[in-house]
Amino acid sequence: MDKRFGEFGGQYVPETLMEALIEIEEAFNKYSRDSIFVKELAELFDTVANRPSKLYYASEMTKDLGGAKIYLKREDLNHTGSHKINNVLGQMLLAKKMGKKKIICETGAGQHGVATATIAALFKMECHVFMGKEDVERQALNVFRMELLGAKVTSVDSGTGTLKDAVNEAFRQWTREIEDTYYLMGSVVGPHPYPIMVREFQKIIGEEVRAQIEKIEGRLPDAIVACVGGGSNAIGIFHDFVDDKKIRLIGIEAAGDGIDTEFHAATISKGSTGIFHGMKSKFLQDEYGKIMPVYSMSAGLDYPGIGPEHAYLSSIGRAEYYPVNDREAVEAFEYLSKMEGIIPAIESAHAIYYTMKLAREMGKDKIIVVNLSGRGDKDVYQVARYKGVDLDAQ
Amino acid sequence: MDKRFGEFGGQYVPETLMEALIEIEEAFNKYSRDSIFVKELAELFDTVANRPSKLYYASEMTKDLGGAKIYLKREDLNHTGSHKINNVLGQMLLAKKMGKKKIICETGAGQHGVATATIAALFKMECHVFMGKEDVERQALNVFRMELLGAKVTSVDSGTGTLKDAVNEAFRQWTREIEDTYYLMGSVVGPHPYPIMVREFQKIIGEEVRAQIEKIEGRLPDAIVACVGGGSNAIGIFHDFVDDKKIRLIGIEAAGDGIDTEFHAATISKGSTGIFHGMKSKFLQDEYGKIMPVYSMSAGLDYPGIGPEHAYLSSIGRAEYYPVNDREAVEAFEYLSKMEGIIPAIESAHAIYYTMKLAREMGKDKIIVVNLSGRGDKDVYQVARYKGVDLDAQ
Amino acid sequence: MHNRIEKKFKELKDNNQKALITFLTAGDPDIDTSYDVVEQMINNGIDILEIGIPFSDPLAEGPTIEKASYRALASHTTTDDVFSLVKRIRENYDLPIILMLYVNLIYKYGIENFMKKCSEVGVDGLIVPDLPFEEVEEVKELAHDVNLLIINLVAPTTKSVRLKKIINKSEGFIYCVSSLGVTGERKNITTNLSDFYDRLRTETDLPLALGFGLSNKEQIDRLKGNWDGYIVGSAIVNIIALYGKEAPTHVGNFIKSLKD
Amino acid sequence: MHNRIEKKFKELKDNNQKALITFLTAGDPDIDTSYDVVEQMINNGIDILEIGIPFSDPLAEGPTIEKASYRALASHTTTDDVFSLVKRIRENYDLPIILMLYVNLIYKYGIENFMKKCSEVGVDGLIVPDLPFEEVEEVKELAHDVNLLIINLVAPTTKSVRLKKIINKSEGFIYCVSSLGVTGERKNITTNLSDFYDRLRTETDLPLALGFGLSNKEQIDRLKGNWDGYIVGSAIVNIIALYGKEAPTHVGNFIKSLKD
Ligand SMILES: Cc1ncc(COP(=O)(O)O)c(C=O)c1O
Ligand SMILES: Cc1ncc(COP(=O)(O)O)c(C=O)c1O
Repeated sequence: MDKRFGEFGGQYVPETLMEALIEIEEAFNKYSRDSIFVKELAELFDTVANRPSKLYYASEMTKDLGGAKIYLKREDLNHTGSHKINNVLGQMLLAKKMGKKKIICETGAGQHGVATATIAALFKMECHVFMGKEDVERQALNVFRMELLGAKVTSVDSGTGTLKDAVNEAFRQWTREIEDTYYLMGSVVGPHPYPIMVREFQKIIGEEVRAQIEKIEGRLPDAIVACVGGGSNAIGIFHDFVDDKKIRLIGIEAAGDGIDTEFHAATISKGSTGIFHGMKSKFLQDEYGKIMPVYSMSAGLDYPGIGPEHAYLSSIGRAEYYPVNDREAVEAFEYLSKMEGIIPAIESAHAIYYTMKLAREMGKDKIIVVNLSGRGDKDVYQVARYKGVDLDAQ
Repeated sequence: MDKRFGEFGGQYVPETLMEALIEIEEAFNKYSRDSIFVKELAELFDTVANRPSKLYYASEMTKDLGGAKIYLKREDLNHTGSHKINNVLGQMLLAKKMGKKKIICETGAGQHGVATATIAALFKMECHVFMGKEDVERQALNVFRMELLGAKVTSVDSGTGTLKDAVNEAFRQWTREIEDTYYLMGSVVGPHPYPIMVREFQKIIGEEVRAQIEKIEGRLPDAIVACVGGGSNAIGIFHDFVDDKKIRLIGIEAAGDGIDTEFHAATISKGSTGIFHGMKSKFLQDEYGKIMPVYSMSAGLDYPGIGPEHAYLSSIGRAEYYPVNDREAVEAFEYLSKMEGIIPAIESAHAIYYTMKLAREMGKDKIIVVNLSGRGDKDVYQVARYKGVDLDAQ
Repeated sequence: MHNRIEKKFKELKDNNQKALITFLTAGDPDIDTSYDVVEQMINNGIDILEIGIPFSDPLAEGPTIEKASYRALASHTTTDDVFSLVKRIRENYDLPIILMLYVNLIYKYGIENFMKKCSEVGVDGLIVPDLPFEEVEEVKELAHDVNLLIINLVAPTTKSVRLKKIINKSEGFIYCVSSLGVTGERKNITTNLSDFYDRLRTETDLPLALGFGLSNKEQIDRLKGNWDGYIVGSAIVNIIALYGKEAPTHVGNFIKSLKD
Repeated sequence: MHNRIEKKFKELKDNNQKALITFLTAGDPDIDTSYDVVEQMINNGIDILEIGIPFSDPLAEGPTIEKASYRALASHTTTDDVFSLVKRIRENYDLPIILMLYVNLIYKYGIENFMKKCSEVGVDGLIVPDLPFEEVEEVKELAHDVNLLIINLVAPTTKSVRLKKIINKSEGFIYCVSSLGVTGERKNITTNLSDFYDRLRTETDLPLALGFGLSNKEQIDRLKGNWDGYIVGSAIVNIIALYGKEAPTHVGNFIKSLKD
């Protein structure tokens, strides 16, 4: 299997982890071609993940914006409330086939942690989740969900106390118990084979979109929009369309307070090539290669890197990446809630905001599909706080 | 249309409301037979509610309990997270056809309020939700969800500050603006035609179960279990099976601290016939007919009455009703989370608990279907508090 | 014939007078005070007395009477206590007495029992806000057995077809709801009351009494022209809420101001 | 030939001695203190010096060295500051100097530039914990251009097939990770170290240095028998954390205790 997307990707990890990665790669190679595995996974997608997720015509939004027709891919209606479950089912099934009994993972918004804890409970695996201290605070609901599901949640207060530090700590823990533990990476990041493997488990999103939009509209969309943290929901919906060159593939990064401030997480817009977390990709870093603290109100996008395949798609011009800031994301969060009665994850709200702009610019004969990667229940407290509402006082 | 189920039901409301009820009844009669309405509703069930909901084989639970096969009807995976959306779509479509522009409703757990606010947003209706003060506190997440969706939420502190008081206040408000407002009742309670109408919009649950279980098992289940607040999710799953006399229909009431204490909401177990909230049914009341304060940690079951059709099904022995207390519900809440990776609504957890007992008593050749009426994200704070975990300190 | 209510309206009509019907919640703040309030009302010239039995969930009431209900329940007032109150009043006074109560209180007492008790203590009529015309029969039959009237309500929203039916079956007088909403004082009554009156009058010769929201003499004077009676409730309950055990003389003064 | 590292190991072997390799994070708590610590180490007889360049995300380190990294960054230590430090040491001492750093620091500096700079200031080798054998080529070629060695790591988990490959391409010495996990002191090392040593020794004649978790003389004495060198890191960093600017003499004493 090719370890790289152009120059990006690779396997930059401590020696202690190398054999484990090789073992995973071999297992993935074997099982992803194994018809029983493929069938079992398809069944889990159906019965556990609640797939296929609907492709929803956002008629009110479309009418209100007056431009392109907007469809929402409803990953928010998956079990546990986001696209993360697809990848978790794939990797957990693999881990089980590999005979592993313990799972560790990192989580940002907590959606990956919840999905992992959920499937670990179902598969009777021990589960240990690492989450940045700051994220533990802003996503308290998800922390207790994980604990309820039987997972151990470790709050990571080193570094900036966010997603990247959770990854660091999860890697550290993995080296300590490498022999019986599977690291279940939550996005298309990290060393090979994760970026490819996670993509393979997420590409169902785009495959479903193709069938659904063909059925509803009799044709493919003109643009596909998704938010990008590590990039798994974006790759998931892009992948099946990469060869349909006429379709614009658009990834939206978190601009936090704005890309002209120090407080953002807009990796493609403002980053440069580097090597971190096991991969060569784009990162927000200083002139010496120190990884920069990043900021977004969205815990799931608050990451200084991006999956190597996105770095590649960007470098060859196949996909475009734009920043959307906190204020705009909150605006879209409220807009979609009031317009369609759908509360999006604050991560997904970034993609919604860009779609609002894009739809207005495109003709009524055009079609945009947005990946609604998750639901926003986990974010209402934080948005309330952002807007100055004190919920505890209510 | 018959206003009664045996002696139960009727239309006991102030004169100010009578014409409105008649108008609703007429509209319901007309539209429920109108093929366009039926088609539009079916489409909304599909595109908005995310129907059909899956029938999930709880293999881990079945294995662990060692008795009957357990299936969960996954209403928790509906948009907005519970069965309430079915009824809301039906009534909101009706209200729209009737030319109404304003919706009011009561809510207990907040799930009905969230569903109503959601569809009001989509349908561009003004929405006003009444919620008991105590429920506002224990379901804070849902309060902000409703507000985000553009609804006005009024906290009701009269009486016991729970669901019944929210109903009182919603009725009062309705009389003030009866001419342009539609009261969207959240369960199979209240004056005719609500109990029938809500049942008709919820019976899709049982209809789907019939088709699904026939397909999976080639036969009908032996028992169907659902929690009962007002009784809409229970009637929804029971209705299609009422004539299949061999199938046990089991409703689970909230026993709060226990039915031998003063703090419970077990209407059938401990109540008597009375007339309240527009209907003749069973109520928890004192010797003079004063409605008793009730208690359950579950806001959605914390109601001193029950839908008249349940009172009837109980009186003729067609359905059985049993109490499950707070402690047991919390046990089931945690059990299902850890066993299947599904966090149930605390309401639904009551039905799960009874199923755990029932499954053990039934042979492996038997089948139980439980209505998983909602998801438990809204309840994790409260369960944490119940268990003595201080989430704010985390 | 004849029930005291019917006699009273005939008598007033003969003298070209309007009926002043006043309301209080029994047991607010306690039963003895209620008795004293009633005496003050009677001594200051009310024509008909309406006594509310407290209920846990008075959903047709605005906050004023709702709170009175809670206060009366807090002093443990039961339906039987209200019967005792009526009995004590009846021992001394002959004016018509109407009970206002929610249907569950009747139902749970046993409808027949309830009517027998009403008759024993001297109740003349019942107003049951959550017992609309469509559901009234069962109760009405047993009420008639003991010469008790059930007073129907009509509202501005009541449409002609039903209005006719209700009026045809009405007795004693018709309780005409002045405007939409629950009980309580209102600054402005927005219903076109003279149209409302005309609609009713073309259908019936029964006395028409106006209620909901009447709070002072000027308001009543303005409306007086047409209606055969007016019902004052929340305004009195407010005085009781304000003065508690000291309320009787204040209520007396208020009634006097209405009569002047 | 020959690089200082190779020469040092040959010299020690000839004298039947083991290499004492010691680590510190440059700039912890500041660059001047680091220089003084280094002098104390050298004056007390260390054989090889390993200097860590601070990094924002030292994911192969345990909390001890991780915090040292943060302290060094807090005093604004950059890669160029570390080069200056090496230069200053080299002006006075000739022992082998190895830089320990994360690959991104090399990559972002520009690999070729970085190597040139190393050579200018007198660095002899690099340890890059997140640059495994599979990814090392690109860096290694440019390192060799300036006679710089890249030290490979092997772990107890490293399987035979890869072990052979790694060893075949190793140079200078092999950094043998004593047990699973990140850097840091360990009470017990659970790996069967003599098996580990034997596995390695059958494959190569290169010097084998043991690292990760060595914290005191007894521990080192117990292991001394086989290995050609031992690397002490966290134990020193802990002293620096404790004494800050006063650390140099304390570190000196500690090194002396190891040598006694
Ligand atoms: C709902 C949701 N969307 C998007 C993301 C970002 O991750 P990715 O870019 O891998 O899809 C997250 C991460 O937590 C998430 O929870
Ligand atoms: C998830 C859930 N289940 C059950 C109920 C109880 O209502 P019903 O008995 O009408 O289904 C509620 C009410 O809020 C609910 O939210």
